Amino acid sequence: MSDRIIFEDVSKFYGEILGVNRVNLCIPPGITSLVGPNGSGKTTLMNLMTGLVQPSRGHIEVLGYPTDDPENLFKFVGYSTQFDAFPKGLTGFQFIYSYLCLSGMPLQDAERTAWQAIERVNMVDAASRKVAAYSKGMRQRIRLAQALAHNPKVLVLDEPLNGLDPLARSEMIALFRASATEGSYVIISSHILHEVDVISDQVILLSNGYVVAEGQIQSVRNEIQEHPTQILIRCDRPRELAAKLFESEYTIEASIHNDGRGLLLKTRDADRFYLAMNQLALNGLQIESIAPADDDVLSVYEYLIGNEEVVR
Amino acid sequence: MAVYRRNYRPYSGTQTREWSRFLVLFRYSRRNLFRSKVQTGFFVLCFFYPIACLVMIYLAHSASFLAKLGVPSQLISIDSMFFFRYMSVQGVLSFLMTAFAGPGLISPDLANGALPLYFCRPFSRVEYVLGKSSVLGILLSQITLIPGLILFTIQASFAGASWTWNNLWIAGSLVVASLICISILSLLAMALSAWVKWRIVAGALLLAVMFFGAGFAQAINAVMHTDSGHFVDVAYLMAAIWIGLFRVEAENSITAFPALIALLVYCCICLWLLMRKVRAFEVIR
Amino acid sequence: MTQPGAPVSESRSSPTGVPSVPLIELNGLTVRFGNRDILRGLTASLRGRAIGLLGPNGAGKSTLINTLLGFYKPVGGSAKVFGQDIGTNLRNIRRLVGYMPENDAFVSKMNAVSFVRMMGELSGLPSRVALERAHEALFYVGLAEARYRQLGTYSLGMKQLAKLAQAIVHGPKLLILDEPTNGLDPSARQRMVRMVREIRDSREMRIVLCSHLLRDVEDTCDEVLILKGGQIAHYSDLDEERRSNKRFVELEIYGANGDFTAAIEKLGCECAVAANRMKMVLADGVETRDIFRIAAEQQVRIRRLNFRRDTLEDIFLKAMES
Amino acid sequence: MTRLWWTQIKAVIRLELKKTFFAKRGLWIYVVAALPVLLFIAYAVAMSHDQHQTAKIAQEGEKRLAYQDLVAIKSGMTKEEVTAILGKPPLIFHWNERRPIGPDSTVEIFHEDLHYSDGEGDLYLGLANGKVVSIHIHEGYNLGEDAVMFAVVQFFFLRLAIFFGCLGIFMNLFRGEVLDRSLHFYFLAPIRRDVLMAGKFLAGLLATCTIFVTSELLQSVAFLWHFSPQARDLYLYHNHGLEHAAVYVGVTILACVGYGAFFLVAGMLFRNPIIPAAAVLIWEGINPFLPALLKQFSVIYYLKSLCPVDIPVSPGTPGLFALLISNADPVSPPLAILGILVVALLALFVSSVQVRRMEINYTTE
Repeated sequence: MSDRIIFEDVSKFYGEILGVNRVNLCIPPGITSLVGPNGSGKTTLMNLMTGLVQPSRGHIEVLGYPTDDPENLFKFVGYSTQFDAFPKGLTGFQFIYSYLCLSGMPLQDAERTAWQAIERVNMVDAASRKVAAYSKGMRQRIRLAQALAHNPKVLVLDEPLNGLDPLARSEMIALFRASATEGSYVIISSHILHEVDVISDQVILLSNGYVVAEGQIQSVRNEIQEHPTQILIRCDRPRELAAKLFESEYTIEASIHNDGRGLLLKTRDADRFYLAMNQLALNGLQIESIAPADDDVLSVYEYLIGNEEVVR
Repeated sequence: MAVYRRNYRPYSGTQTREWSRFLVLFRYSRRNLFRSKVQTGFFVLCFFYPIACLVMIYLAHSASFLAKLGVPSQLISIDSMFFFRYMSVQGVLSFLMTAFAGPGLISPDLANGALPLYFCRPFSRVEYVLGKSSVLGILLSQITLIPGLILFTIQASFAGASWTWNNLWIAGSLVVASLICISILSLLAMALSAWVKWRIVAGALLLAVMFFGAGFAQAINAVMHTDSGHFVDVAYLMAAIWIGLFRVEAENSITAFPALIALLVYCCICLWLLMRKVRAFEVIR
Repeated sequence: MTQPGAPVSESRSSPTGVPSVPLIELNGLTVRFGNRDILRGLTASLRGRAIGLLGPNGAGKSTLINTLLGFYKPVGGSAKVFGQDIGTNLRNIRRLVGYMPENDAFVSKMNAVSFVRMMGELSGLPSRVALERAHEALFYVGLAEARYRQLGTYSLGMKQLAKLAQAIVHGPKLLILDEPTNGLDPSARQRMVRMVREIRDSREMRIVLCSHLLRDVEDTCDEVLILKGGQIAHYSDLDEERRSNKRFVELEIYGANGDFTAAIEKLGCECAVAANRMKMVLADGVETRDIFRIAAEQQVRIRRLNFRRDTLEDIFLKAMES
Repeated sequence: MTRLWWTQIKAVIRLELKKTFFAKRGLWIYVVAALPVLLFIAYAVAMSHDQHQTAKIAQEGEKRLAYQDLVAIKSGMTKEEVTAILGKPPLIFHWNERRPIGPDSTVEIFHEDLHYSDGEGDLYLGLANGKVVSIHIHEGYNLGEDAVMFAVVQFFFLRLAIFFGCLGIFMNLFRGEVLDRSLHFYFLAPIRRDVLMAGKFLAGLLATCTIFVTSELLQSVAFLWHFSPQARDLYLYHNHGLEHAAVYVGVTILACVGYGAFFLVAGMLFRNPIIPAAAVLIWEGINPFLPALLKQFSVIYYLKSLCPVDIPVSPGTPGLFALLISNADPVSPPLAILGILVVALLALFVSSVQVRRMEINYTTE
């Protein structure tokens, strides 16, 4: 009886097409983000861990349960898919309600729980309208409600923020946070890296069906030795600063911004630079901003997966 | 020595005429149609009977040859009955052709939500329908109308002026008959495919409408001891009109005029369906 | 022959690039489905080169766009695009507009070239020109290699690009983008944003962009129109908004203890600390230099220091509260 | 455990019924089911109208007539002789005709049409210049032949309507969901796949049975509407009318079970419903010509065996039916029922295996 989501070198092929290949994962509680280009196997991974597809090879265990046993699995797993379609002719409420009924819940409990779920994604006023008439964001939210409805321990969310407006985004993120701190497993796939940066405890980078990296962003970033840390400094006299910086041996490269008010520094030892920076700042340099340019998911993404063309 | 960056270029050149825009749709849809081998094969198949007719016409006018064969020359007589038979055979073929080619015209556009892309341009719904239906129109007239007229002219050239003069009305009936056939078939096909946005099912539905209509017509007649059941049978109605047009003796319990009215009603229903479905966005309340 | 040039020459006339005739003019525009009012008497005149259309779900963004394109008929009020009324000369407006819808839209049995070409011809290009421009457009959006493949086989991102290509093929004067970066992966998104910015700066096209990703709007647009519940909640010029409060400083510091904060507060700046992040308001007379001095004294490493600008997010949130 | 399953099945059924009964795309099934009913209603109306007419004529005649009076009239009789037998005609038309008898000379002919009735049948007499030239006796509608006709139509209904109805509904259960990309919704619930399938099947069954049984019953009612009570009783109780109706209902249900199971499997195995549908239709079409062993594996074979009135393929029945109602060697009813159930169970077993290894990947059409 493990308390992890475990992939033991799992492969999935659709006919000849590669879904994911030789994946070994052990996902702990907290918010885990799946990041990767389209068709890199994020959705396949999620379908695998919810048993919507079965692996061609290898073995998957979700908190100790096999994935080919929906009756038990979905007692503690909730999955909000990317498929933007619903059973015909249902209202938002009926959608959640009937889902809960399917699990054999007594009707009045189901009704109560459904309303609770709908409140959590605040769709109450729209709940009695047909899903067909919903906007993209509303559909997205009602799907989330369906995944959340039975308070699952494992939440699998495929692009949950897609098509949500900024307010809803922050609400949802708060929601995920909350359930993560309660010790449940939230697995999210997203394309919006600056959000991933903020919300996720650990990331899994996928590319062409392979896991290229997993773990906390910082540690992943530090793993990548070949790329020195980049720091962006905006100040009034960047050339002077550059000249000074070049005196120290940990500076590898420094380039001046086109507007002449910025300096991009590549250094082998960030910490020593920061200390030195304090000194430099003292002698008459007007510093507007300092920011590490590449410690976020975006840069990790670009280093590992690369800014490959959309056309594959 | 120069460096050219490829970037966006505005356009302020000439524009094509407004009225000719629907022909664009016509061209492209037609090209798609004939991409399928089966389609092309079937299209060729549709010309076997006209060729046979051609041969018959030739034989009918080479009495000596017939004599050699020992066939009495009046066996083959090229008259309105001949053209009526031609029309009915080609009519069946063109129906099959419609069931095959028709649904593919509109339903993919609806299924893939392409309509907004058409209608955000200076291009109206009417033009859209016009363009799409013109594909079927031309296709079917290539099967029915054009070969028919060719046969008629050949026959005329063989038979001489007097025959031509006396039988000119046959040409007229040919035109009218095939126009009726074409319009009802293409409208039916398009309306159905716009209604169920799924190509294959639309095709099946077209067949169903025909056969179920025929069956139900018989049921009605059997139960009610009447003949008016045939009004739900499109094929029968068409036949009725043709019989009227070609002035042939064939047993048919409906006269041409009421049949024509019925067909017109069906056409209107189809058009209404079409116009309800062909929109940029369906407003869901 | 039509004259797509007319309103544009006006837009060129003014040196600032802001034309005399407003791009879009709404007065009292009202749209209703059944008994639900989707747009309630919008009144505005938009002049920007790239206008961001923001708002929560169901605020009526898409409805507004569809109404401008004449897909929905307003029950009240009127709207003008390039000074042409959507009621009376819709055809002229459509001649000047390129539209990229939100949901995916394509013709499955066609390859990209003939698809874009057909769309070009439908909006009036002569066949040869259309072919030429179709290729150009596809190159431009970056579907170069894939442009002979059938659209049915395209991935989501590629379909988006194809949609963009068909929207610009006929050289419109106004490009309407409904959620263009929706579902694109990071690299594709960056590319799309870059492209939109290029188009904007090329000054050949005005842009109306409707998106939920504030980051994208901020990167591409110079004006924002924020809708809420079918009404205009806010309309403003982004650059001006950004030129406000310069005194907020955000820090990310390592190796610090209570003393650092204490020292900062001794300077007379009130500050809020969360983990190793720190927000403060510089008291007047205090400069960043002072912060660095304290850092130097206490061997604190400042990983991040910047003046917080009034970002679009704040604007948006403000608009929502109002 | 099983109690949980039952509650789940009930939930599935509730959900499905909402979809099957009120789905726009399911509308045509109602139409198909309603058409024969409308037909028979029309029939009833027309018949009763005619009878009313006949009765009225009989009333207005000055004598009460019997059938033999009507047949007593021979052609060549004068008008006086006719009135002597039948009394003054209640209804009479007359007109003049001038018929050419030479190049330039014509002759005037005085026509009269007389209409008598004995309350059941009608007698139409045509007189020319006072002499009977044409006699046409129109028999009243007798229930016997109409009953056969009724059976024929019902059989036709059974064959086609139920076939296509089940096709529409049961194909939708899984294939339809896949096409709508909404099947995953069910697979995400904590419910065994085969329980889910059972639920869906029962829902489909409920829907089809309700629709078609109602239609059957309405047809019978409409058909018997205009007959006189005693005629009705005769038909119902002495002419096995009632049991026939009952049997038809039973057969309808069995048909739904058989075809339902069949199309459930087909919907899981094939991407395109038309192909299996056509295959089945052909298979059942050629069924009469199949060797006995193969016959066992079709639904219609048993249905035919169950149908009460084996319809005489009289020249009267239209060609289409004649083809449909030919039945070579029937099996005994219990065997037939068993057969259908076996076929159904077989199909259900296959689909339960299939559903357990079904995977969600909606490929773009």
